[in-house]
Amino acid sequence: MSITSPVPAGRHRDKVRSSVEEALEPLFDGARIMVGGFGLCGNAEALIEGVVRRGVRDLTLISNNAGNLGKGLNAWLEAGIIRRFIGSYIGTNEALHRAMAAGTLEVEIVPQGTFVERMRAAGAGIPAFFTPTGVGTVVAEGKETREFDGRTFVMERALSADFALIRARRADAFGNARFWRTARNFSPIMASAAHTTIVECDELVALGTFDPDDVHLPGLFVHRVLEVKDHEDPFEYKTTRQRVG
Amino acid sequence: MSITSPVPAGRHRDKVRSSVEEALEPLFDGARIMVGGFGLCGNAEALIEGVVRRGVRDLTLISNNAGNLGKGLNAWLEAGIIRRFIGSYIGTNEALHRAMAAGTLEVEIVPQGTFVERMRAAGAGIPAFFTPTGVGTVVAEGKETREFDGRTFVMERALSADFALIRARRADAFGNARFWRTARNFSPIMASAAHTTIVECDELVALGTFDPDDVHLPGLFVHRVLEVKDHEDPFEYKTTRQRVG
Amino acid sequence: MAWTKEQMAARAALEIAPGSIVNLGIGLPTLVADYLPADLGVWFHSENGLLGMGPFPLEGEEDSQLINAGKQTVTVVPGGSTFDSALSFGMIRGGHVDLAILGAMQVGENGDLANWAIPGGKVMGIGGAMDLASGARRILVMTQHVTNKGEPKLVASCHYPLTAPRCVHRVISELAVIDVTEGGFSLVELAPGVSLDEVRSKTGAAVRA
Amino acid sequence: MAWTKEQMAARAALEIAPGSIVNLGIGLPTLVADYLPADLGVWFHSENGLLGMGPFPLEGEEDSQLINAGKQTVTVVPGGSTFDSALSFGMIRGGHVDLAILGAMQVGENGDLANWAIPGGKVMGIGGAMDLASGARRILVMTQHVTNKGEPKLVASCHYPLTAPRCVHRVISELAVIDVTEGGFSLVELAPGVSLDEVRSKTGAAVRA
Repeated sequence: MSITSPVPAGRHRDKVRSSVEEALEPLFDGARIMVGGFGLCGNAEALIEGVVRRGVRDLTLISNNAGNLGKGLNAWLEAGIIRRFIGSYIGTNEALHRAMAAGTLEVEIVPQGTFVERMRAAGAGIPAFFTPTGVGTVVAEGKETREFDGRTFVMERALSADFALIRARRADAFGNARFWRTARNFSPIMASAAHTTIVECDELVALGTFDPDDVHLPGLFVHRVLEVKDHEDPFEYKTTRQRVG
Repeated sequence: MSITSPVPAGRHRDKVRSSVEEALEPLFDGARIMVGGFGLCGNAEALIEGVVRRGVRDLTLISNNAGNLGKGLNAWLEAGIIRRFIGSYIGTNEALHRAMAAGTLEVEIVPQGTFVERMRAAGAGIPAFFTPTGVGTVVAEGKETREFDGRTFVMERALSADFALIRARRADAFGNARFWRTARNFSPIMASAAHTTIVECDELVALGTFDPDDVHLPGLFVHRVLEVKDHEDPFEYKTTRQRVG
Repeated sequence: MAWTKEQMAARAALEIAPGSIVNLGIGLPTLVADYLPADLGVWFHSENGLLGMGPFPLEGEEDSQLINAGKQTVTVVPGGSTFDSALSFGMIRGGHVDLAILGAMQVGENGDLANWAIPGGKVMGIGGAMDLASGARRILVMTQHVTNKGEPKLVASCHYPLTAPRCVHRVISELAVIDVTEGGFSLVELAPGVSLDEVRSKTGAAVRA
Repeated sequence: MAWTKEQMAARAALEIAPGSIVNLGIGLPTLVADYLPADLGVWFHSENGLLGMGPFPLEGEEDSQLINAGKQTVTVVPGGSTFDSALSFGMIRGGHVDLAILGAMQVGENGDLANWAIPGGKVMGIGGAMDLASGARRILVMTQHVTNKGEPKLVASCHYPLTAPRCVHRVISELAVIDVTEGGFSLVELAPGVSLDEVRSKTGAAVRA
């Protein structure tokens, strides 16, 4: 028997990469890149730094924030490699305010729930959905609105990307990953919405280490895995309470 | 200071119930009830039996299957308490085939992915979404279709319920729950889509037993919790392989 | 005498029903948690993916990966859970959060809320504000009654960009507690020593008493 | 000589790329797993919420809460994971499943698939068939070439209710491997001893060779 149209090998074996450079090899100019994390919490720090060295430009950055306090994704802003930013919050991000003021960056600000739901939709094969968020505000301007059961909703479109750069606490060679506490945030959703998902983990573990019931991100959504043992894990605002007694 | 319009007490304390009867007390005739489980796997067996004794009728049952082999939800069909069934699969369910043939039951068959996505939408405040599933088939008849990026999709509406009856392996007093293996299936999604979610667990554990990262169903989606120590957990098809060597 | 910020927080705490799910906005609303009896059975939701948020950690116990929506280090109480942002905002949009306490730049007498942008000012972003304002079951606003320049924040009609229309149920300022009703602003109570006239003079719309 | 079911399964196994995600439909397609080299790096997805499905369990090791979409007891391989049905169908609809091998009642020469209902027959339900047929990246059909009554299952146009339009890429029957192309059915290979004439006589549409 011969197969006349052999299927190409799938992307779900040999995912482990040994360097940031190797992990980021498929990036290209003009790529749309999702980066997980809420502020500086849960950032893929080594991959973020690596992208600047990689030398790609004209990127669309899709991330809730774009760094802060000169850290994290601020490096991309300072390197001038972002053409467009899609996210939900700017706040005290001076690097972002400067880039916006300089007119070197297009910025699309999206309500945070809509932001993540659009990515979840992309990952789940849903091209569009209706949400109450943003109705009667600038967010709904130019978009289709519609009544269901007497309430008005706005139609939002799926948001996908070429790459997702994800930070996990632990991952295995198939790309199954677990996150720690609130470092999970957008990461598993972005992994589902990107063509190529690259996971940077603190610890690479053997297949079978995770209980099947406790995999936060099934490896099916992951295409490249890199172990990075040391992370800065910066605090954005270190707040404490007094010890009583 | 006085509060002139005091807010009513919330539903998120004192959730633990000590009997099936007490857990099912709020049910009413004509209720829409979601029941978790894939076939007989992951059924809330005690609650399902209890509903028949509870004496409510004209129910809408929303469940992937409606029992099988005379077990599980077959009891509701045999008691004649279901007026309408919304699910995805009938298969060899003779009780359901009989009820359909007798004309005593309205049946709405939905593709399984659309079924769960409609419930997920209800739980997540999304009134409608577009999906490729069912386009060009009877499923899309009478529904709005629409092109996005050159492909046709059908609009589906959210599916909610008055109650969800859910089986978990372990739960705590807030209703945080964990499931075992493929018994998870529709259950956490149904819990989010129902006004009142009642969880039947094999084991009630102390608050704080679960690692925060490993809660499959946050207690926010749960309103009543009941411990039921003994379950039949029937096999639908017990298949095995030969031991080699 | 107008309420201090702490007194405003204590007053807002009385709005929280036992056994409810509450999201506290960044800034002033964050203070409210300190004024809740421990046995109230209230669960704090933080939209970055945390239910059962506890107080700030003790010094030396901070975890950079356990933060609230204001990016401050927090703790998680027994029974708390973490989850991804899609589920977290599903909780909000799906009506599973009973109460959100939010800050405001302007509140309209029809309940419109503006709290994310000032025309001509720096854009700070939207974050979770629009989802909370349109998704939580009840919206309580905590705000100073007037701006730093003395302009009313409770107005006949918001001219700042809206966060969500007709969403605010009640406002707590340093001067008064005011409901948004079909007929506009309606006084619920005055801070001690504050007169209705003072409230009216500092409000940009009629206040029924 | 036509292929046996086992030979069909072995032939279908050759269609599975190393390192791919595969969903096997209920019935005939289930057999395919037995013919895959262990080191192929293939992950089986079962739409009831399991990725990394392993073989049937040994006797005495069955778990009623670990089943496949056919409700048969199965196992989970190291690196496997379980999840809820919303995520499971998100995987399917979102194009994360590389290949689905499905049964068929009819396949149209334009790639239409009918595999869930016969007009006038008992309705068995839809299950995950429509999601798989419209969501998986590649659809391989495994089917007997004709019905029990000898009627062709590969037809010019399906008259049974469709599962999904224009979704089938390739068909493996006991007689042949046939592609669906722009120009209709196109022969890929014949089972040993089966003639093109036999295939053509048992097919309800033209078969290009």
